[in-house]
Amino acid sequence: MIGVGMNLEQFANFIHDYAQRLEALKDTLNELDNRIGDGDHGTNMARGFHTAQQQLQAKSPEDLGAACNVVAMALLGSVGGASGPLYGTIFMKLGGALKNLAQADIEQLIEGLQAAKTGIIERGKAQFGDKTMLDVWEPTLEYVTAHSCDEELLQAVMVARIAALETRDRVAKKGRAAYLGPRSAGTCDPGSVSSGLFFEVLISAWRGGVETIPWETLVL
Amino acid sequence: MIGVGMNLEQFANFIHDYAQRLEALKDTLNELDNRIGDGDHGTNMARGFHTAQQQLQAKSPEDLGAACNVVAMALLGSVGGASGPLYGTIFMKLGGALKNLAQADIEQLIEGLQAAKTGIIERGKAQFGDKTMLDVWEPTLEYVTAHSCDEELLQAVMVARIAALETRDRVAKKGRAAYLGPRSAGTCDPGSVSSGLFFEVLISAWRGGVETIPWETLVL
Amino acid sequence: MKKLINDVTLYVNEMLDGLVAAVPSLQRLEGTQVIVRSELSEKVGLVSGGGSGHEPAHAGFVGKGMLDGAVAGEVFTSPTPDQVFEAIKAVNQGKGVLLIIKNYTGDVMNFEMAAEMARAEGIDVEQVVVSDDVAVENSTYTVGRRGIAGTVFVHKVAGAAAEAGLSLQEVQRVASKVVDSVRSMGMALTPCTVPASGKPSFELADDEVEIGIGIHGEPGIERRSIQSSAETVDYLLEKIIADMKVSADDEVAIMVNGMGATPLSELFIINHHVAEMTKANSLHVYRTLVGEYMTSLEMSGFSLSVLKLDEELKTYLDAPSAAPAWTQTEG
Amino acid sequence: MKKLINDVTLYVNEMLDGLVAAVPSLQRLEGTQVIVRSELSEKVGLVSGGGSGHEPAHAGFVGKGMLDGAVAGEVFTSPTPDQVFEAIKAVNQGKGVLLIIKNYTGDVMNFEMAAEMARAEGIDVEQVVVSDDVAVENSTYTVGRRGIAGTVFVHKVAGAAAEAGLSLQEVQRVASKVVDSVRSMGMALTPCTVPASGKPSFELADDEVEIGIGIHGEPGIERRSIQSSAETVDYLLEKIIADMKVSADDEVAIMVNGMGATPLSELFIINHHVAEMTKANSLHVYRTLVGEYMTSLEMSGFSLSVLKLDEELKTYLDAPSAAPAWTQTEG
Ligand SMILES: Nc1ncnc2c1ncn2[C@@H]1O[C@H](COP(=O)(O)OP(=O)(O)O)[C@@H](O)[C@H]1O
Ligand SMILES: Nc1ncnc2c1ncn2[C@@H]1O[C@H](COP(=O)(O)OP(=O)(O)O)[C@@H](O)[C@H]1O
Ligand SMILES: [Mg+2]
Ligand SMILES: [Mg+2]
Ligand SMILES: [Mg+2]
Ligand SMILES: [Mg+2]
Repeated sequence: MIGVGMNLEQFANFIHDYAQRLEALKDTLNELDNRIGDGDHGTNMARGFHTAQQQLQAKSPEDLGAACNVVAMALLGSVGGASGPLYGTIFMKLGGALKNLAQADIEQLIEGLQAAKTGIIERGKAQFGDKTMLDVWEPTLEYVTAHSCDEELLQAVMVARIAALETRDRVAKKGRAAYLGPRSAGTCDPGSVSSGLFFEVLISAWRGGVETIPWETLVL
Repeated sequence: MIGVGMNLEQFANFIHDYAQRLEALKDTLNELDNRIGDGDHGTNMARGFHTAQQQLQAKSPEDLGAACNVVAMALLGSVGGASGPLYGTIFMKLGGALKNLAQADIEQLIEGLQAAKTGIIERGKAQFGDKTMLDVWEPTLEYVTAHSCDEELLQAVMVARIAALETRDRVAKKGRAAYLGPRSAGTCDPGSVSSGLFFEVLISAWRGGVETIPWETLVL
Repeated sequence: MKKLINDVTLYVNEMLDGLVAAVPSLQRLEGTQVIVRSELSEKVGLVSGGGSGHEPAHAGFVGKGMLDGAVAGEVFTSPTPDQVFEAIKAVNQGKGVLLIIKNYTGDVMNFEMAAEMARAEGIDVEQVVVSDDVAVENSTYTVGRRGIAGTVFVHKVAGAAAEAGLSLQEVQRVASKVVDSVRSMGMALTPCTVPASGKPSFELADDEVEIGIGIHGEPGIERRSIQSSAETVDYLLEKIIADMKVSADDEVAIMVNGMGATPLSELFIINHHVAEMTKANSLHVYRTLVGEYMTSLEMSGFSLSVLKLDEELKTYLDAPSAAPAWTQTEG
Repeated sequence: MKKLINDVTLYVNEMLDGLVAAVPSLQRLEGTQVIVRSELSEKVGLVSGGGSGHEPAHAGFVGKGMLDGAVAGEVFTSPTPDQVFEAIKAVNQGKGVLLIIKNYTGDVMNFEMAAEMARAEGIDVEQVVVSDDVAVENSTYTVGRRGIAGTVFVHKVAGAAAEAGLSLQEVQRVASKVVDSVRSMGMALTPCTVPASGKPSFELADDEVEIGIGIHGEPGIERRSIQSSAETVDYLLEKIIADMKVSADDEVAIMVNGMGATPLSELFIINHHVAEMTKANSLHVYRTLVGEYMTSLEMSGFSLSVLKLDEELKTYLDAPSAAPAWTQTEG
């Protein structure tokens, strides 16, 4: 199955599955955010992607770019907090790259994800190592860009997973956890975990065959 | 030792001992008041009689009437709550009966206590059985009036003790506990316990030989 | 006991000094626990008070258009007669003084003794006793109802009447009208801890609440499982309205009073349903107060008060007041 | 979780409706979580906001002389850009709009996106970002300090400046001056519980406190044993003053802000010592606010804010405001 990619249906499945997994992981993400932030990251993400999925169903957009925009607007309008503008930006940038496409091949997808990552940096001004979701996006995208053939792609999920878990020992430099200073070390960054899950579900929608990561037991 | 009575020194000892015993019983009285009132009866009484004792020492009044008035004013000025005016009235009435006396015999004392009881009723408008300190004053004075010879007097302590404990099962009709309705049953009335202690310490100052009542274990 | 205090015996003293340090329009009578207006007007004087622990009551309601003096007792303990007497003397401008007393044995006895002292010195003193709490049965065999948050309406209306220049008897008449027209009831999610005792006033399981509480940490008349905000409002409001002579199209004022630890957001959620239910009962809500007016230290819970209005009460309720704890919301 | 609520998903919605039901001078923009003044004046518009759970902030500071609009997010979650945009459009009177933002990544990003939307529609929008919390180290490597209770001083002063007819740039200048001149720090005795999560934001032993907390139930920078009220004040005040350029005889305004569950009596006890210590530091306290201004649901604790004043700031601080949560104490 060379030329793996994504069509509208797969994208809708991706959003649907991500929303469901977020709902299931809500308490865990809240608990992580409780320890080093304000305890709402799970609630925020679940609310946002529930809305996104509903809007996607209601509006049935005609191409991937439009679908991404529907998701972006849903997130911007329902999440708030730090994750709202950040995940909103991700889908806005992705939408720009996938404009008018009914189907995207892997290069197009990676290009879109690169634009999304740049968007995160522009919005949040974080660097790799600041204990934010960028700590997952940076290495995962680097890997995907270098290893975009099908078999290797599966490994990207493992890269994202490790990257999310590696945020545990870091001291936060950006976001709410940064106020804790050294006390922020010892807990995985909630946004990194939701981003790790993002890549898990995304790659599963791309090509299938991804084993479900037991985030709850790994991060708590 | 016929003709038992009380002189100024004995009165001062009475106030001193009562203040000390109240301080020791403070938490117990607070706990009783906590269950059916607002939890301050111990604090109120300890504060009041501590002040009374200090004022008595500072002013060294010349006769029993004046001494009672010093105590009354100290209580009125430092207790507040329901017990302030009530115990204040008790000593004001007692002072009226013992006016200009350096020493009082048992009849004079009983007369003074009768006046004090009438004062409680006038101020508080309670009846016997309303679960107030009157539930102790009423039977104890009745007993003392009928059995004022020395040996029998000792028994008055037992009457007061039983009277205080018998308030436990009553439903309060006056005072803060009355607001609880049926829920006020099951706890001894704190003011009745402080009045029971009053008679114990008073009679001990009169004639000695009174065994210390373990109020704490009896009422909790 | 987890509190931001220093010495429990200095609790009231430091609180009163901290209050007058913040509010220049108030002063503390030296050597007393009495707070009076820095500038008194020539009118009938108004004195209220009670135990401490109900802040902003009572000193927070001292100011032009409300009280002239407030007497603070120890925490949850009514003040002593000599203190009340000092307050009466300080605010008396020759036109007499009205005492606004909440119906508790201690408060009534101590204030009445003070009134006797004042009258003995030739000061004209009258009193009203507030008894708005419908949780407590009112019968000749009992002590009568407690006075709770509805008292603040008495302060406001009587204060405006006095400011308007009414005589002592007239101010007393207006105050009594408020007493007759206001009903309240409260509930608690948690107890509170009196500093001097250091122990919670009662114990509640995680799913239990006390209904019909007083304002001194006393247990209520009933312990129940916690219900939703709306169900709780229904329960209290029904008891309150059943006890009032209100009929369709009557105008009322509402007070949603926090007991100390309830977030203002929850009080607004409560008021959301109160507004719906008063509407459903065809009552016109003329004015609503939401906030902390008569608290029980750090107790979590609230009370509802409903005041039936007429034109006279509306006028006095609307009149401006400079008391720091009175919030004037523009109509 | 013991709360007087109905449906957690309706928390903010019911709160906002309950608020406007009580305060006739405020209205809710239909279909939004935006509260605006019922009557707007022709002047620079002022919009603030943030997550809910800080009541009376921010809607309680909407009124003549303070804010024109406040945007409420979910509990402790900054509002979304579209909501802020609605507020900007509603209060804009052609003279531009100033956004008063507390320094949190989320708040800054969401308000800035809204500003971009508004500018795209030709509305003049400026912003100030409040960062008064000295608990957090300020360096170029970090996100900078948090905005906490000192924000209320910015609302007040900027509001008065706008009411006085100043231009957008001038109002921004005055607001920035307050941002530069105000420092705060807070502490908690207990955590709070966000309704949607249902769990306490942290756990503390009976003798522990968190020092240097934010206003979202976040843990602070340090956990310590509980100390007396006075010792706690000393600790916070020292950090605050060390960070300010104040010298002897400077005039300051003080805010003793309750986090939600701290009895007002304790806040006054705190202020008693604050008054002593400012005096000992030769600072002149021009005005003191004691109460709940910027809360964290039912958290117990407080924050201290010190604002260094000059003649301009004094004038605007003194100007009257009709915002329901602003307490005007007569001088
Ligand atoms: N400046 C930033 N750049 C990138 N990601 C950030 C930044 N600030 C915060 N984040 C991410 O956002 C997450 C928190 O999101 P959330 O809890 O929903 O918002 P809030 O912090 O406003 O409560 C963090 O775990 C982190 O991964
Ligand atoms: N009307 C009354 N007549 C006689 N005694 C009363 C009356 N009301 C209350 N008491 C007594 O006062 C006691 C409570 O005193 P205390 O707790 O000090 O005052 P408060 O009730 O004001 O807190 C009760 O236990 C009761 O014995
Ligand atoms: Mg968060
Ligand atoms: Mg008591
Ligand atoms: Mg008491
Ligand atoms: Mg948040």
